Amino acid sequence: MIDSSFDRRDFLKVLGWSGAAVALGGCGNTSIEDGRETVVSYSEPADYVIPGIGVYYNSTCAQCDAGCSINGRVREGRVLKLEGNPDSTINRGKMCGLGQAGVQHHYNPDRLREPLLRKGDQGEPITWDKAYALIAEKMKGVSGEEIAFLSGGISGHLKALMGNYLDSFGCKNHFAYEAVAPGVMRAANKKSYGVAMPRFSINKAKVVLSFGADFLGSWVSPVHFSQQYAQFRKGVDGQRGVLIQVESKMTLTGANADRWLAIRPGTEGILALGIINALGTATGEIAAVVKDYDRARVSRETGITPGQIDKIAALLKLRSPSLVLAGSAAEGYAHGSQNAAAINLLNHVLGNIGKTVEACEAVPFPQMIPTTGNTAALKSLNDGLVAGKYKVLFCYGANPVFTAPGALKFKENMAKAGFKVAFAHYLDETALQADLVLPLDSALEDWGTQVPEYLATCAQINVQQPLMEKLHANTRGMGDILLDLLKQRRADEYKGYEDYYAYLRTALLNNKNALGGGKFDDDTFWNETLTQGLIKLEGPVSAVSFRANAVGLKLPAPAEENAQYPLHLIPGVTASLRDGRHANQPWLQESPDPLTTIVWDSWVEIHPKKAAELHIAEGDIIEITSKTGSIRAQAYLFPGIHPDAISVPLGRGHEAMGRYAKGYGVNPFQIMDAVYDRDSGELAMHETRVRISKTGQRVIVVKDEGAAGGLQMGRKIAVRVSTDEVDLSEEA
Amino acid sequence: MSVTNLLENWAQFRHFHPVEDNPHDPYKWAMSIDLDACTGCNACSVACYAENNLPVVGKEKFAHGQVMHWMRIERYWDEDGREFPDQGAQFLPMMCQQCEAAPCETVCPVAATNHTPDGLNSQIYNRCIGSRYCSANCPFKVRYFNWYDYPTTDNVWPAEMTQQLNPDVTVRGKGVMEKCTFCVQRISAAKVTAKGEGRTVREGEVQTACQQACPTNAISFGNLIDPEAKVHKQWKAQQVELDKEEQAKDKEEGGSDLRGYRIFEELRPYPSVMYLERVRESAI
Amino acid sequence: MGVPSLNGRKKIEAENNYHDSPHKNNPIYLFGQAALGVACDHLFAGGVHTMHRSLRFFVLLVGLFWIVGSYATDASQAVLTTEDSLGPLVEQPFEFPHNRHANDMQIDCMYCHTYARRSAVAGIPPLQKCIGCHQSIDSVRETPRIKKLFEYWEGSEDGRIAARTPIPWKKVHDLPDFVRFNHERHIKRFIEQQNRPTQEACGYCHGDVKEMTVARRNKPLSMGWCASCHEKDHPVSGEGGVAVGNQAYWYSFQKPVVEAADGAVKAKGPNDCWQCHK
Amino acid sequence: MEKDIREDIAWAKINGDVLKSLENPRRLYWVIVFVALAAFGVGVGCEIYQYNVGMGVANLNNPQVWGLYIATFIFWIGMSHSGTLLSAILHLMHADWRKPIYRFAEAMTTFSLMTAGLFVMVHIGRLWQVYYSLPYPNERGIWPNFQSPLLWDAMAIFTYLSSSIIFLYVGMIPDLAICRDNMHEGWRKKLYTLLSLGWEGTDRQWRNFRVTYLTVACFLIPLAVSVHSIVASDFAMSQQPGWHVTSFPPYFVAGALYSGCAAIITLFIILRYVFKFEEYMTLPILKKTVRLTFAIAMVWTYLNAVEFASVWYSHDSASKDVLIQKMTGAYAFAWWGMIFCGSIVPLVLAFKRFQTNIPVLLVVSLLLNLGMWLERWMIVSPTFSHGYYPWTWDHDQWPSLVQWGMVFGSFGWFTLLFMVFCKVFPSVSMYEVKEMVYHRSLHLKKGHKTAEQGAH
Repeated sequence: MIDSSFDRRDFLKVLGWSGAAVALGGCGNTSIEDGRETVVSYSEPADYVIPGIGVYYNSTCAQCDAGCSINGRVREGRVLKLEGNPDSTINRGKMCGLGQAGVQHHYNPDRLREPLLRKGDQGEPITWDKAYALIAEKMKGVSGEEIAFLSGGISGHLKALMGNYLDSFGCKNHFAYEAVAPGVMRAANKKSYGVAMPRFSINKAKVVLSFGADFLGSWVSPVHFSQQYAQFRKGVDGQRGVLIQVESKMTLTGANADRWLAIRPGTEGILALGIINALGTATGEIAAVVKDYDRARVSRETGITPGQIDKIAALLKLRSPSLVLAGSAAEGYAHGSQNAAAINLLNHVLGNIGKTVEACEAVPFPQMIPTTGNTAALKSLNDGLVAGKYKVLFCYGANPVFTAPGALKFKENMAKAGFKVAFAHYLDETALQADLVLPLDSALEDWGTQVPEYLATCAQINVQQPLMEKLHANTRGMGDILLDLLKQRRADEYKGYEDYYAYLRTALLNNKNALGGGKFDDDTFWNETLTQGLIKLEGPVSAVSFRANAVGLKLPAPAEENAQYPLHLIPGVTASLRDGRHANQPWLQESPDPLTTIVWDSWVEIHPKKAAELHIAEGDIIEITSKTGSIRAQAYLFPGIHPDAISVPLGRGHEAMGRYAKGYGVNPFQIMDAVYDRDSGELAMHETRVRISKTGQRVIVVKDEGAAGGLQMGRKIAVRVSTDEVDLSEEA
Repeated sequence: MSVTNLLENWAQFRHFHPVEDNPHDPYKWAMSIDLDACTGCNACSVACYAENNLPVVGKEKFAHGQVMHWMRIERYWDEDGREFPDQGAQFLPMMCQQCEAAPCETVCPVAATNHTPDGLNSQIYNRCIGSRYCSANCPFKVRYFNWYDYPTTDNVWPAEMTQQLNPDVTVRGKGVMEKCTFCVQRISAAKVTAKGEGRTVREGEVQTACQQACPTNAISFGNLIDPEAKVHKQWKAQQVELDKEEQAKDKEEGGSDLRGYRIFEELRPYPSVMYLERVRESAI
Repeated sequence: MGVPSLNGRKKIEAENNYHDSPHKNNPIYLFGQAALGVACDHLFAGGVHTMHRSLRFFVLLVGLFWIVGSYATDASQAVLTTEDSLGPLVEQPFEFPHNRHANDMQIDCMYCHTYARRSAVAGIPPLQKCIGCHQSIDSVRETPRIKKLFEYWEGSEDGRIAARTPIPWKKVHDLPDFVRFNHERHIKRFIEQQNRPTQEACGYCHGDVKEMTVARRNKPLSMGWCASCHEKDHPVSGEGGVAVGNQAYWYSFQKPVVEAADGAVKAKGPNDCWQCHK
Repeated sequence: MEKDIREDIAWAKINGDVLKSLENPRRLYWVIVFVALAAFGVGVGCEIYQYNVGMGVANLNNPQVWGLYIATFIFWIGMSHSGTLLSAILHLMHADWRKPIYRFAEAMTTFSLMTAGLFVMVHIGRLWQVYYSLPYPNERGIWPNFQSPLLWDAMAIFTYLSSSIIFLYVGMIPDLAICRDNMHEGWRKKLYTLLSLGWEGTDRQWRNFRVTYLTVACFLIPLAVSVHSIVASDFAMSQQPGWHVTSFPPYFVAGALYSGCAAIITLFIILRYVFKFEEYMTLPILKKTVRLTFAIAMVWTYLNAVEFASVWYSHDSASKDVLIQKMTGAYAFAWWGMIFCGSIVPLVLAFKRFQTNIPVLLVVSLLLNLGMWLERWMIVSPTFSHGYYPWTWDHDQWPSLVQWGMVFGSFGWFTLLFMVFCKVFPSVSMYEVKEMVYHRSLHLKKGHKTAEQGAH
């Protein structure tokens, strides 16, 4: 019997470039092209492999941590396009733009091709054996405390392997860092609900009150929430869901709200308490907490009119269940935890807990449960580096040199580490600082398992498998590398595994019964798993109940005027670029930002009123100065932002990484102050205060929006009606 | 036959769209897009790049308005001068409307764009000479011209990226007009399969790339004359008729609680794409 | 020069004193005069009828253009049905003898070209296929071609060819990239529905392969050539869409079929550019 | 009033003067030819660049897909009309003052058509496939699209070009004979000998000649009108705001005659000086031309007003927007420039003292042509940058240097052809001038007679 993996490999072998290469000839002059192009056939194809017919393989999207299952179209051994995998409860066959661009990560011309060793400021190609030898040598006699491993959020078997590798040194310094992560919310939720990430059932809510949670764009699991949003709009038992978004800078979600409210930055919690007060249903200590938050004060402090507060309260009373979400905009302050707590309290008062904020299952394998990335980790790592604690620093799945707030001076501190190893796809800012750079396989040519942090309806383990053979002979999967490194330490334990593939296969097959494959023999189960692309499980359900006592919940008064730095800097998290790790994918650079339609560059969102005060026009190059530093970017007059705030999108402004990323836009991380949330120690992303000044230069803003500036000029193009004008009943 | 053909059968050559006397049969591909569901996330647009070998033109050319996105998401603001757009923005996915009486078809000097029996507005790249009259006459401006030879332009398709190109779709060279095709490569694949099994294409067999990607299912695509098709049902529910330039909705009495409309109906291109108005809550 | 007179023509003659001008015997001049002479007899005959004559002359010209034009366009139909046009001789890794397999051995085309009936592209038989048989045919095992074949399977001694290397055949029948041709459909129609012999059906486009060693194109594979078949015996059924209201055949030279039954007008052949163009 | 021409010019002198123009023009001639050559070179350079790199270098974009190429194309087509007006229409009207100037006017027609033709080529995205647009028997078995105004254009222009060449040639035969007879041996003599088809000026030949000439003239006039109407229908037949106007064809024709007459004035002045034609291209003739121009200018102004009014009072808000944007938007300078040059400047021509003032007329005529060129641009571009669909309204509608270079080059090409023609062929019709002089003198005699009778 042929080893099933073998004919897979053969199948994945790339056929002649025929299709594409010649297609580039395009529709030039018409001619029959006999004998110009080579058609390479298979040598031993599996019988289901037919040239000219696409075969679909399931895997897992690695563009973000949401864990959408994908379905790659493979033809002649080349993966052409990614679709969503309908079996996944997370994305149900759908996909976002970021995910679509995954193929461009795989085929990216700027990917690293071989291990590089630092020689001066040059990287010199070396063999893997030398690289491994070097690592072994450097690790000799290094104690666990002197090793630091920085990674992004990590889960599945990779997490297990990494854990074991660090164990082998008795090292505890694993820092899971995500520059853009709902860290504060996790902490606050843990406090109030006992669960860091409960299940938010938008589709069951009749009203969603979101404090800056961009769940359609970039928050937690956007594709999943978008689907829920669609159901929510179609209506919960016949009643169309109402979305109210409260935030200082309009996000994609805000742009889709029935009512978008521009709130003074940082006063989200106050409004939440104000609404509880206005609801008037609260009793006991809660009532005590909110009693001084009468609408007059709240309105004064938040800038939301009393009328609006009443309307919201009324609507929430009227339509139940509802759902209140605390997003990054609410969290991003020194008092972020209190904001989140206040918002969770509102959920409690509205009785949503158990209805729309639900218990969720967990994957029954603790060692595979995701270690979610946060920004507190970065701080502790940075402190360690400052103290010069680390002799060896590993860096995987994160680009701290790019994403660390300028105030941390991470780049300089990183230099203090003795030997720096970066596992990278591109020669990005961090890799450039490393002494040894190891090139990784792309997600479409690597094996792996992944457990999403946010589980939709059931626990599930996502399987990642190659959709085509390696593009570059000399790259390796992170799993393979860790395995090889482990072999250096615990040879006897791991020598049995030829490669990460073998390791995974054995690992999964060992738990066959637990994974619900009891009735299958190994090969069947394995092939079944690969075909599915994911394993659905029954997991332990961690109950959600409101347990925080409201007492001690106090909110600071809104930040007072700062004469020197009058404006709040709001880092914009866009759905396509996020923290910028995928900035080198041209589709993402060229797909216009949904709200400003700007491409290939950064911009400063500023409210027209403010702009008028400062005589700023669209395209003016603005200098933004904070305590930490200053950047320059083009101004874009944007009505969806609070006049006291400006916003610059994250993700652009790379100084390295590749031809599509380098030199496009600016990087607002550079001017961020290092302010932390008091309770959770997370970085307070919204606390940076800035002043702006015109530089006198002006450019033409490169955007899709035409000269009409997004007005319809009285033509009937995109039409909107209010609910009382339409009858939605017969549509459902 | 030729010249005589032209003379003798002139009456048949002259034709009108939409054709009441011989309706499309058995296919009429159409779309309906629910603007209330559309969140403007751009997934459809990127999916289109992936499926149809669209070139990434880069910042310079984008600045000159030479971008090639077949599917573009438009973002509109309210025209009342309020301080904040407190009802959010309005998003509109705009692609070739596959008009039944397409203004582009009649003006092309070489007949490179014309109407197919299943109601698509075909664009034949290798026949196109690049007079750009079609684009000039398109009310929606959804036709995109290859201002440069993108296959040979730097950093559009570096060697590695050529492997991602979809072999079912021509890569367009310099001087050719192109536009959304309703993913015709998928349609004809499905038709071949169906024909092989001696049946017609069923609902759900063909999905356009944008529809497939759309996380909120805002886009539905299908065969308008197939009673099973979602598109058919939606058009019916909204009482929008392909070959009318005035719909029930536009009538004073009754129609007002419908949401379906087609853009520039008054110009009589009879688009094959129906939009459903965006709805916003009046209680808040 | 001479005295001004009032007679314009005389004056000019006097001016130009034709009669003793030296160019009388200049050939170009004579030619010129001849040319004019010809025209004169038709046109410049003078008198009252001139107008009509000249008009008649124009009508004559226009008519001539029309006739020539329409004849030419009709004649061009002949081009469409060109039988043969030999393609270039394509250099292959080694000379595969189609004649041995298809003719002497009488192997069905689709035994090797197995993808043709299942896919748009016919593909190339996998190496496995060749080896599968030739492993057990010792008679020819040592012939150079088979040796070469096995080099691809087992790898060559000099190691230039690794084991299991697919043979880099060159494409012989290669349509332009904007054309969509579907083998499956044609095989279904001719072989499965009409039960034509495989070699005949494939031969329509690939010629008489069983007479060739290395395959060589001997049909034009041009649009007109494709259409010539489709238009000849392929009236589009209702299934293919109603012709009227579809522009495509409007541009075609072909006369549409009028079905006696319902008088409905159907196009001939593919009446949708997108059926073959992508 | 002053005479159009002295009736006592000896015919020998007429021949002599005109034939001299083939030999020794003033130095300015060579300057002009050189400049024209340079300009044409620039144009060619731009085209080579654009052909190789792509239309993008012209900074055309979506929606601005046409730009200056089409605008200038219409301009040249328009330019061609007045030639026909002078040579054919006035011929039928027996306005004999046209005689000294119609020849170069007709030449102008032919060459500006040739120039216009170039722009079709320059504009096409895939020049190498342009033959697809011809209805020729082809192996694919398909026709071009007979519905497309562009196709009508191609045919109309081709017909017009060929017939005006015939007209120009036929009209020259007697003069060619004269050249033949008076030219010393050499390539020129051979050329004239061949072209003059053995003309001897017999009665029979003259009769036939006149009839033929008349016929072609009759054939040409409806053609001229139709050609520009068809060019107009490129726009009128389309659906775009600002184009979809019924009055476009007459409007275009008027504009065409207008720019043509202006051009004739310019060339009149130049030729008059360069080839020393002071005696034939006299100021009174110039004055008549100027008056004609003035009349046409007013007609054009009127039709302009009609067009604006019809847009303004229509319910078509889109085209109204376009009009408003032309007046107030980014194009305002060009649009008002057109109004100024097209409708205000010609008022100068109303004053007698300017009607014969060469420097003023030179400037004015150039301004008029500038105005007419702007008009064409204002027809083409604003509709693109401000069409039906607000989202695609253009913020980058300005032509690149490549486009300007090509426009520049086209003037070079035209001037080059024209100047070479005037050097090689008699640009003043000798035999017709003689007739003119002859008739005038007859008339004069009659005048004397009556005077004498009066004395008795």
